[in-house]
Amino acid sequence: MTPTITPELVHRHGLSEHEFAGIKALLGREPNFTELGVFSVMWSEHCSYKNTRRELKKFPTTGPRVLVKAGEENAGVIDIGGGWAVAFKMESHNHPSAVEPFQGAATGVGGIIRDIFTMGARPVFLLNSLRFGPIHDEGEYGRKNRKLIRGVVAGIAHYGNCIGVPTIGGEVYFDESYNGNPLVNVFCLGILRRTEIARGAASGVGNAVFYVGSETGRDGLAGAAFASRDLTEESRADRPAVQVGDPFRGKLLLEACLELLASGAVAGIQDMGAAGLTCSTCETASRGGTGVQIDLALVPKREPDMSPYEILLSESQERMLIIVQRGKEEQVKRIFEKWDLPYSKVGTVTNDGFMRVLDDGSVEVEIPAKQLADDAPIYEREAAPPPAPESIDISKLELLDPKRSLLQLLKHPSIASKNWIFRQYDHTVRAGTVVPPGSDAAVFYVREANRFLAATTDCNSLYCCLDPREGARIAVAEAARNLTCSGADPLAVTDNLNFGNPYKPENFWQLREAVEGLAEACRRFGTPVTGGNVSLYNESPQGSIDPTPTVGMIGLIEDEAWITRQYFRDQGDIVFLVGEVGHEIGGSLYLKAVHGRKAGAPPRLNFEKELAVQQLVRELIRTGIVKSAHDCSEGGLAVALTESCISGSEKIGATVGAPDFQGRPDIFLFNESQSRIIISVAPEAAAQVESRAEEVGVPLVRLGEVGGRTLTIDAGGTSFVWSLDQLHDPWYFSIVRALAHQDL
Amino acid sequence: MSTPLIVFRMKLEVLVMPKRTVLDPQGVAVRNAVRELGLENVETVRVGKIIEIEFSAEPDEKKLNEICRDLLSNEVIEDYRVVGTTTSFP
Amino acid sequence: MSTPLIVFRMKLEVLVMPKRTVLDPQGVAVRNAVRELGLENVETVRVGKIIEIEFSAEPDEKKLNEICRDLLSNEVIEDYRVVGTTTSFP
Amino acid sequence: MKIAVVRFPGSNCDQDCLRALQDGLEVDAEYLWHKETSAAGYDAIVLPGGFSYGDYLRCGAIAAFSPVMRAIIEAANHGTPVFGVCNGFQVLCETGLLGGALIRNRSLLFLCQPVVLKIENNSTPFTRLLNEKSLLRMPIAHGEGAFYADGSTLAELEDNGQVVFRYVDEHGEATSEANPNGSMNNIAGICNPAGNVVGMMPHPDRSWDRRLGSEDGLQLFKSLVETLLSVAA
Ligand SMILES: Nc1ncnc2c1ncn2[C@@H]1O[C@H](COP(=O)(O)OP(=O)(O)O)[C@@H](O)[C@H]1O
Ligand SMILES: [Mg+2]
Repeated sequence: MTPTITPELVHRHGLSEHEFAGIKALLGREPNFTELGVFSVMWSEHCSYKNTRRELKKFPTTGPRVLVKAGEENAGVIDIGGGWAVAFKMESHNHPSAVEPFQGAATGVGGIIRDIFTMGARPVFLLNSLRFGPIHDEGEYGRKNRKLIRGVVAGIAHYGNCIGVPTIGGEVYFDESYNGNPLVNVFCLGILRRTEIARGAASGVGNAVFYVGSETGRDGLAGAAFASRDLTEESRADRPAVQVGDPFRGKLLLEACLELLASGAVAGIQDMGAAGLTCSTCETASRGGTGVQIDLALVPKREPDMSPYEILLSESQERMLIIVQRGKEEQVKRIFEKWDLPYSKVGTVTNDGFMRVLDDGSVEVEIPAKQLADDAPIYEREAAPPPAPESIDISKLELLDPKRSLLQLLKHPSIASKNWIFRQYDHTVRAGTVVPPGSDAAVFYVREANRFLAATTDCNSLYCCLDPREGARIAVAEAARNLTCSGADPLAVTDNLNFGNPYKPENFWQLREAVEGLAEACRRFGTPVTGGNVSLYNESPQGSIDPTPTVGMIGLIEDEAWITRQYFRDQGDIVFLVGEVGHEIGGSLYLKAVHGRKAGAPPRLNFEKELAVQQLVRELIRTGIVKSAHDCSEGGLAVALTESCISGSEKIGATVGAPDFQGRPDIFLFNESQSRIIISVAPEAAAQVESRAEEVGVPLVRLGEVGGRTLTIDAGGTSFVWSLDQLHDPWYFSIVRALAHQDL
Repeated sequence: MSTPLIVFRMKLEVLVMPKRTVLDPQGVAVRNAVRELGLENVETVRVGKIIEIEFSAEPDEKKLNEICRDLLSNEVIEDYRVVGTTTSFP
Repeated sequence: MSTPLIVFRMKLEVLVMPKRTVLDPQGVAVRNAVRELGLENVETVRVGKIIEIEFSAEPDEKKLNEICRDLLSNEVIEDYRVVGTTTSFP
Repeated sequence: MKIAVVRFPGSNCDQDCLRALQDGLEVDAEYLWHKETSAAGYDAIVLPGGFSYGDYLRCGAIAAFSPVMRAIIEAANHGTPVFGVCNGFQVLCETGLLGGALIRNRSLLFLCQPVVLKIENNSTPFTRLLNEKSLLRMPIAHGEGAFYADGSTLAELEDNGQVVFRYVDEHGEATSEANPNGSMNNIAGICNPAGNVVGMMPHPDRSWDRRLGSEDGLQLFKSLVETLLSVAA
């Protein structure tokens, strides 16, 4: 029995009256139940970006290296020279991970990997950007958050490790605003020859349409619509059947598809991600300027008695749609059989522009594909700034013992070592990881292309909460700075916009501010945005999450000798701060973690200054004199220096200070002013650093010297001494200890 | 001769199985392997967990159920049952 | 009215348990967690597997036993038993 | 001379092993598909790491029954050198070519980290270029790598010198802290009584290239090639 279409049913499908009228006009009739389902997922926020598309247009998307632009295909493609290119993208799996952290995160990894090999690229590494509520708390949320982080990390490890793509970096932050609504953004990069980019178009009328991969079940029914709603207790109850990832099938599918693409038998290829069969059929038809006709009776199914609605909207994992060149069907079948994959010829490419779905011969769905895929209504939501954040009067800020404050900061899980997490990720498979997790950016040797790539993800959402535009600009700058510190030239960006419900004017305002901030910064750094993802409706019972426009950035290191790490290496080396001592304390982690205040204006970014600092550090690295480079971010100078001392395999101390500094020691130690990089060089190279900085007009502070078993910092006349062990213990074990004991 | 000490021992088994509606990739892989090895009549396989628990005193039933639901199984994707011991592993 | 098709279905469960002599870190972790959660009287926990198999025809017994011994369990570390189905998962 | 690198469904270090041989040593090596029923024509066989059959049921259990393994067992019994790395080691234990089993890491977590290994037996085809007691550095990456054997099997392995690699600290001591996963006697790798079949959990296939921070793994592949050359000579 198919339900009759009532206003109530339309509403439950998340479609407005206006949208429903549009559907009727488009079809020239009432849609049936299955068609209503098809529209509801394709016109959901998740698939259509109806509330954000206008904003996304603000990003710079072109550049000399861009081969496939944002929005054209499943992922953007960038030229890295020598005939090689990379496809990369970031995607979120926030809502599924909130409901079932292990499977939610695992299927997120599976999904982004499919997006990359759909482009014809072999996935070579993964990054992940995570946000959780606090994990050290005793209460209800503390327990929940610990369960979430254990599940998410295990899920990412499960999928990535099994499929054999190393997870070489990422970031994790903790803040109350993510209580119960974690963010799980995963990034994948793949390598391909620049002439062999695969397309997701249904080209060639008469070509066969093949379905390959796992059988379709009732999993994740209408997950795209689910992701386009607030996460509430009720939504947890009416959630779709959880999608379970099968990295083993994922691996077979990956190998089979790459073999297939190399065989020249494929006219078009598209993964079935959100909105499964629905999205892949209408999108390929739309891109090809063709139509697609399939028959659901031919679709491999896991469960009996599935309705057309269920089959079309299922989000079962590890499935692909493949358009096969005429005459090559047998060759394609042999490859599927070799890899033991279920497959079926489900339809053909047509010339009438329709997405037509038959149910054992009788027409069930008939919708113009292009309009369905591309003509969802576009909205401009109302935007209004939230109340300005509380300002900070430094003179009224209590001066606490800075010695203790640093230990407190090191113990804060946003700063503490993430070893508990990245040890669970296989980061050495594929024998290419040159700089593993634990330095500013990961560096990977892409053997196929004989190229060194650096990659990072960044976003300080505390800044974004206080000033989304500035926070977004800084996210881009910080990503570029991380790449610079590792010796790379920034190339391009993928982003993941994580925000709350866009119908709340302050959320939409935050989103717009952040997009404009990202766009401006990407222009200034010459790093086009080649793709990304939007995740809205991130709400916990206490309200919206802090705006989190995560930036994933990749860079190229031309010469192996330039690869640079963040930790000090040799006794006697001279430590410089490239940039100024700084003073800005608003939005700092010091204020939040030590004084319990999420307040003030975040630091201001000056592009000229930032570009000059990065330029100088890259240049110095290329002269071969830089032994370590580390950017100053959360926790300021003191935390950055600590990390340079203790994050390498051998700990080494330093004695530093800025003789000219006058003022409060906590400001000196913990301010988060931007455009600062700590480098170390051999004593004989110090003069060269000084004269070069002077020539290009970049401020430089000679901080001191590497060596000894303590970190000793002179902060405005007072000297503070920490033993290396004293620093190492809270930093290294904070997260390990929080998660060591199983709780509910 | 000393009299043997009588020790209270109660054994329970918690059986946890993936829900039928949820994909069980392990079950699929095992089914295929079992078929290859010559049992072609295998239709479906599901792989679950047994958690064998020995108590030295009768456990609190409410608590036990809570633990089964929240710790030993995952209600989003699994069903569980508690049975008195039916197997006799050494 | 059509007569219902009668389909042969036979369900077996293979229960696999780590040997008592083999360290079962998962069992220990679960025991500790269960104790912390308030069931202090837990003495030991072992975590094993249930493999639920449905056949569409009576399986060859010899073959079945072979598969249980060689594939479904590893005699170096595990014991197994085959039982007719005792649980009733949906 | 030709060396086979077996590909099971779910192998994911197949390429790393092949490259270690082809790029690291420039020897003739090629993939051997799991559905093949013969391993003839190969002078040595490498079973790579990964998640054969998704590691479902038990690591290596399903792969142990693949057609190619029947052929490899026969070749091994005739003296062909067989090298199992990580998942390959697990497969070898499951087939019974090697004793013992690999169970869940003591921490219950997957672990990816560098380790130090001590060579305990330098008479296998894979260790003959190394000095006994010399130390090698390479990564591990596994969730089920704790070596287990019952008392008599363990005693036999130790007495026969079948323990090839042990996890040790910087000073070569087999301490409990140096044991990453809870392996009995810190065992990281063993061989069969004849010495031609060797399995190890750590990854020489990820430490054959200077860029990866260690070239120690290359020594093992080099030893194999040396052995094969000396047999041929
Ligand atoms: N934040 C963003 N910035 C830039 N491009 C974006 C962003 N979000 C989505 N896009 C682009 O929009 C297109 C469609 O989104 P996509 O995530 O691919 O949908 P799907 O989930 O179906 O794969 C992609 O090309 C994607 O890169
Ligand atoms: Mg996509």
